[in-house]
Amino acid sequence: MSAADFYVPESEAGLPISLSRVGKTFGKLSVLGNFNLDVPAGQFLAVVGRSGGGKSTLMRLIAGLDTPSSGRVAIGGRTVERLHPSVRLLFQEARLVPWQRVGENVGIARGPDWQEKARRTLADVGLEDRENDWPSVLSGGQRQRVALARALVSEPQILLLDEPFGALDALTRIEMHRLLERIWTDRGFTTVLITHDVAEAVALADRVVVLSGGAISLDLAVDLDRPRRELADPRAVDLQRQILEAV
Amino acid sequence: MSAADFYVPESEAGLPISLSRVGKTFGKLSVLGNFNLDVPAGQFLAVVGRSGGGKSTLMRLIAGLDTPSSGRVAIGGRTVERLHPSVRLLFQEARLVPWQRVGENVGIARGPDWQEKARRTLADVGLEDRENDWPSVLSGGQRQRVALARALVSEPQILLLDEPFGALDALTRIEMHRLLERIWTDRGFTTVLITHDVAEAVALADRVVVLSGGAISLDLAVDLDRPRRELADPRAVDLQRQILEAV
Amino acid sequence: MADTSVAGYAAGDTRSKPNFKRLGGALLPWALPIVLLVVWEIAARTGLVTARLMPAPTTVAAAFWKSLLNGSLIVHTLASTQRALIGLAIGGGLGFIAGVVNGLWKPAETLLDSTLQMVRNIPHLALIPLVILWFGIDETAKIFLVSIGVFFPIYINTFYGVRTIDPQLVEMASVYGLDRKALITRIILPGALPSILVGLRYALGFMWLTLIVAETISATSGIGYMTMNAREFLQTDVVLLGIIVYALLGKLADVATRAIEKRVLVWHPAYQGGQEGGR
Amino acid sequence: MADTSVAGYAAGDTRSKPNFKRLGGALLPWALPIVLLVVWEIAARTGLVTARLMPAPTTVAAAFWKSLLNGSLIVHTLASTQRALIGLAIGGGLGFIAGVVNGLWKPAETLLDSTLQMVRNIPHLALIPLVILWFGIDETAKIFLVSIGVFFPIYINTFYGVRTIDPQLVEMASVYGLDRKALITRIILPGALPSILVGLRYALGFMWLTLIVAETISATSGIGYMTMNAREFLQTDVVLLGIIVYALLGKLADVATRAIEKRVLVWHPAYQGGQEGGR
Amino acid sequence: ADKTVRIGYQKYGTLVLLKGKGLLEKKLEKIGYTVTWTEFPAGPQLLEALNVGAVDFGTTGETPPIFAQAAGAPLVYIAHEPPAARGEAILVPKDSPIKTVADLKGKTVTLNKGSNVHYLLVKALEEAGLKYTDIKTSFLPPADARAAFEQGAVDAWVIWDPFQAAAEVAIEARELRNGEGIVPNHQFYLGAKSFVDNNPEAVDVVIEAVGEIDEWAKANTAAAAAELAPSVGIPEDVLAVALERQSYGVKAIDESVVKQQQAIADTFFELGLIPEKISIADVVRKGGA
Ligand SMILES: Nc1ncnc2c1ncn2[C@@H]1O[C@H](COP(=O)(O)OP(=O)(O)OP(=O)(O)O)[C@@H](O)[C@H]1O
Ligand SMILES: Nc1ncnc2c1ncn2[C@@H]1O[C@H](COP(=O)(O)OP(=O)(O)OP(=O)(O)O)[C@@H](O)[C@H]1O
Ligand SMILES: [Mg+2]
Ligand SMILES: [Mg+2]
Repeated sequence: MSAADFYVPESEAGLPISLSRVGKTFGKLSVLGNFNLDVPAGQFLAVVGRSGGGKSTLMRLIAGLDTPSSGRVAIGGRTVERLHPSVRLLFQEARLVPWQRVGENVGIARGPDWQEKARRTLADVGLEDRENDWPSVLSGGQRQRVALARALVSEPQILLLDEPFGALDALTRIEMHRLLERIWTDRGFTTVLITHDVAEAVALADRVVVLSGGAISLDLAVDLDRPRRELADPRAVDLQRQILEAV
Repeated sequence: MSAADFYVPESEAGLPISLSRVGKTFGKLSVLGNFNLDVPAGQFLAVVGRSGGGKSTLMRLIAGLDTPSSGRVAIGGRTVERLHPSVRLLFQEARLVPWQRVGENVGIARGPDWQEKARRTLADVGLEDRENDWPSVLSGGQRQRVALARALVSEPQILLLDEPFGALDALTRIEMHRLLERIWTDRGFTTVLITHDVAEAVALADRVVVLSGGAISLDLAVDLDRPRRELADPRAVDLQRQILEAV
Repeated sequence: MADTSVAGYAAGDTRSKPNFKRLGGALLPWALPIVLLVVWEIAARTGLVTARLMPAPTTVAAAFWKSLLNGSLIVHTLASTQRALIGLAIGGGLGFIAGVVNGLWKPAETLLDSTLQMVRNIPHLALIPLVILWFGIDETAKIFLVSIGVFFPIYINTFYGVRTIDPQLVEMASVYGLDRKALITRIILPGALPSILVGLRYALGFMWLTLIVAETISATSGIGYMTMNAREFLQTDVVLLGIIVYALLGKLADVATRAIEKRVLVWHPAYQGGQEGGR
Repeated sequence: MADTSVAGYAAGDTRSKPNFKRLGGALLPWALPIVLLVVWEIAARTGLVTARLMPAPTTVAAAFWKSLLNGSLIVHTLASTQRALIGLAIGGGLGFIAGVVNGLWKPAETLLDSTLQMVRNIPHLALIPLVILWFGIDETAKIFLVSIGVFFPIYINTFYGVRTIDPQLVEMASVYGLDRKALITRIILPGALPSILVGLRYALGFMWLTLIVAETISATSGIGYMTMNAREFLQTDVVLLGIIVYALLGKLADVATRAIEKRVLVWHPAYQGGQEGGR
Repeated sequence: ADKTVRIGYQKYGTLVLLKGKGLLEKKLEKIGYTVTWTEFPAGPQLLEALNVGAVDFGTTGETPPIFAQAAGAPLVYIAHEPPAARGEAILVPKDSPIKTVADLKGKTVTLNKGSNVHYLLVKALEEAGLKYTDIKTSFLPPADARAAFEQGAVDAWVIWDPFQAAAEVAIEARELRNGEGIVPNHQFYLGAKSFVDNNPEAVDVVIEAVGEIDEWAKANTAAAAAELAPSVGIPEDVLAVALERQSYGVKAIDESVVKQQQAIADTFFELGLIPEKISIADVVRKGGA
């Protein structure tokens, strides 16, 4: 039940995720109904959907933080019954530990060289000089970037990102896109990204699904070349339009 | 020192805000330096800037939640020394009261007919059926909309909005834009909106300022007709480009 | 799931549990006391402990039955309960007010808190001569002692609760124009409530603790009187009876506070264990 | 600003304060005790209260000086302090462990908590016969009593603190692969710390409270013994001296806990009053 | 020495003097015993310890052993000091209108429940022709009773030495009736049954030492007062009054003492203070010194 129980080789690529006929209800509220989704190992999937549509719930089910009311969630072929040791989830809220300094928050899981790694990743997200601050003095966007650094430093096989860039300005956001894309390309972990920004989805993902009414209303492959610098690419614009229509 | 100390006629339009040579430092960190800004009564101002640039700090100074290290903040000609009774601030975090139900959170200040008003505004933000839920079960975007409803129901003369739409999907966001624009047009309060979405700034504001290095690096009037339905308007696109360059 | 339940938070598992499990859950807390009683009974019966020094539970039960029949137990318990409740009302009320005022208003804290922290440390036993000088030997003296016994736990936990309210919520409420009264009743007190309830738990314990001291002052009724009197006359069975009555009153207080907690903290995840039925 | 400071949170005002204000702030908490002392002295001098029943502060000071000179005060205080600290270490340690285990592990809570809540309510005075039976009349008995006196406040507050940890943080830590040990040491204990420190405050008070009871069991030293002994012969000056020693020990405990709070809760807004220099 | 005599003592009486003089240690060493001393605030606590076997030998007034025996404590009467009837009395404040015991009718009297003075009160009322129910009683231990007495919360106080002497000296409390002629007021030496049975020679040595110290105290009351004052924590002059009223000369338990003690037990049974009749003669040490 902890990371220590498994040996997770650093270089191993991502794991596949599979949800079959998953339903999730809270009391009378049905959030997901008969939901099917297969994410191959190493894929970068973006999930788009209306507010309250069940995206965060989906993430919690994959991470094993919640159990489905029906159906089955599997990672690497095995049913998820508890937290999987190599899944990392960046929550929609930053969830920084208030009594740990920024650097300690990033290296929350410690491990060898954690300070050095935390410092490097903090520099990657543009917060190299805030390592020794308390989280409480950070701005909203800075908190979000600390949470991102924490997720990236943790060497996952599956990385779940729940609106990681929502509080960032356009330029910082693009820098973070590049950072994420670079690390993902290097390490090859499976990625699920929730975003409200359709352009962001198209710019980053291999595949975009639209969540609507508790099921997938659009499942779109994005086969543009990487790195994707040119956002005004007409193919990209067309994809964006398709997605927006499906939402 | 409460709202009860003043008589605030409902129909009165907004109040002007004026910051002159305002500086704000936290320890060694200088966030604002010699900052000047005049917002006439009833104006809709959008503030754009990098993450950590001091936007939220600016809002707190205007609201009187923090005192400037130097210079003067004034509302309606009078120096701000404490909370002004007719300023409302939507914080960057939702800040819902966990032990009050959604409806009670919206009508936090109570007052005559608060339940009816809360219900109506909840319907406006698309959460008419969540009135009796606890905030803890809401999704991120739903929480943000409850906070928005709470700000809109409070009949301010100055409304400060710190990234109110960050966690909303594109469609919900547009609905919220329309709602805000309608209420602002009706009531005429002075509005300051912080946003990272340049298109949003241009779509909503009379004027956009870019905060950079603790000062204003661009101050742009947006004199497009309202309501602004056509986002692809070439003038709008040009304004967006100018802003993005200044950030 | 396993990892989150490490801290006792039930996950949102909505599958229903069989009914006998619920019953077992209700009985389990009594397992330890019952095992202890059985061991004790066996030890007393087999002579492992001298029955005179440590009468068997059945002997104590007989004493219980006897004092129940002749009405003395009920008289004593009622007398004590009355003192306890009056003291709780007075001391708890004042402690609550002092906690709120000191928590909210810095000058009051500066002036009072330090003094209160000093007074808090004075054992009630040492105070008795002064209490008799000030209040005589009537009920007033006893109720005064209970009141100060109850005052401090309520005071400290109210103060702490008010102090540790999320400042972000206070800011928010102020910005939305809540006046002082609304701020206190709608934000500060509800936010301090979990801590105040912990204080109430302490207070209910202190109540009996002080009462036993108070009932050494010229009392002719009350379980404190009953127990201490029996102690002087070496009536171990009655002393044990007194101890068991205290324990049951403690259990009662515990059940009551839990019920209050469950009611007023419906919104609080830690107090509502999902389907598990709370604690 | 005014409205937020209503809850005592110093706003981020960075203007410097004059120095004499800081000094005044340090003295102000002593204002009330000093005023009380002066009033009392005057009342005793003018005969408003009978000096024999309520000796003037100067008389008490003389008693203090005398017992300081002949060394008895120091002997008594040291004897008590030693018992107090040993009891604190044992009872506090066990209470902490029980609080953590019951807070984290539901089966332990089900089995133990209810029983502990019952035992908690038993006054120490009533327990003395059993304590003598089990531990005799030596130091062990006294230390045992202090230990159970200290056990419960630490237990309750640790339990409460662990229970009310933000579940979101626990989730986060689990997802980021913290094992049980790391989760406890890095998330749960630091999060429970403010509450545990409140428990420590209680414990320090209880420590002396129980000790005075414990020192009625055949002791020949300790301030509890000194006070109760003087009480028997109505040597009010010595009784008052004892009360004042208790009050000062309480103040000491308070200062110590505040210092610890200030140190370990640097990150906590409510414990660091910004420029105001804390509380 | 591998055997120990564990002695419980109170703040007054001869055992404190014995401890102070260090006489007993020398005597017991010869027969292979060591001594430990434990102080108790009052008789009931001492017998509480004796009951559970934490103490072997001790001294109390008349009534605590009655209650202890009623509760089944394994104690035996070993010896006693001669009666000291003036060492307990009913006190009233110096300017009280109450002049005789008969005036107590309807008044509040405070006393320590079940102590020697409880018996004194019963006997004094009997003598004055009052019933026990004609007065109001309020039970307080000596410390609290003194406070209540001075504060005026009670009209009279039945108390023993040295509290009696302290009240007489410090606040000039007036003696309404002392024990003379109605009660004996013995001081008893008591032992745990098993200890007394198994260590007869040690018990004899202790009693012998008590006798010696008695002799000394009788002849040197002032010196004894000076010696005791610091440890008891009461002024020397008060203690001198108390010691002077005390009687000295330890004796084995004889028939008349048993009878007097039995009368107290029977009275307490009638008052409902003890649940059943007890027989003093059953717990008297047989064939001692
Ligand atoms: N624990 C819960 N109890 C009851 N209802 C819940 C709970 N958690 C989520 N919900 C409800 O389930 C629905 C889906 O929530 P979820 O957080 O998955 O939405 P989302 O797609 O992430 O939305 P957003 O984009 O606004 O974050 C919402 O209506 C929410 O109120
Ligand atoms: N109380 C404080 N103490 C110390 N530094 C602070 C404090 N509040 C804010 N800061 C710092 O001031 C800077 C500006 O913060 P602010 O919250 O105003 O940024 P922002 O423009 O709102 O950023 P974002 O878009 O990320 O929310 C940040 O670097 C932040 O760390
Ligand atoms: Mg979400
Ligand atoms: Mg901000």
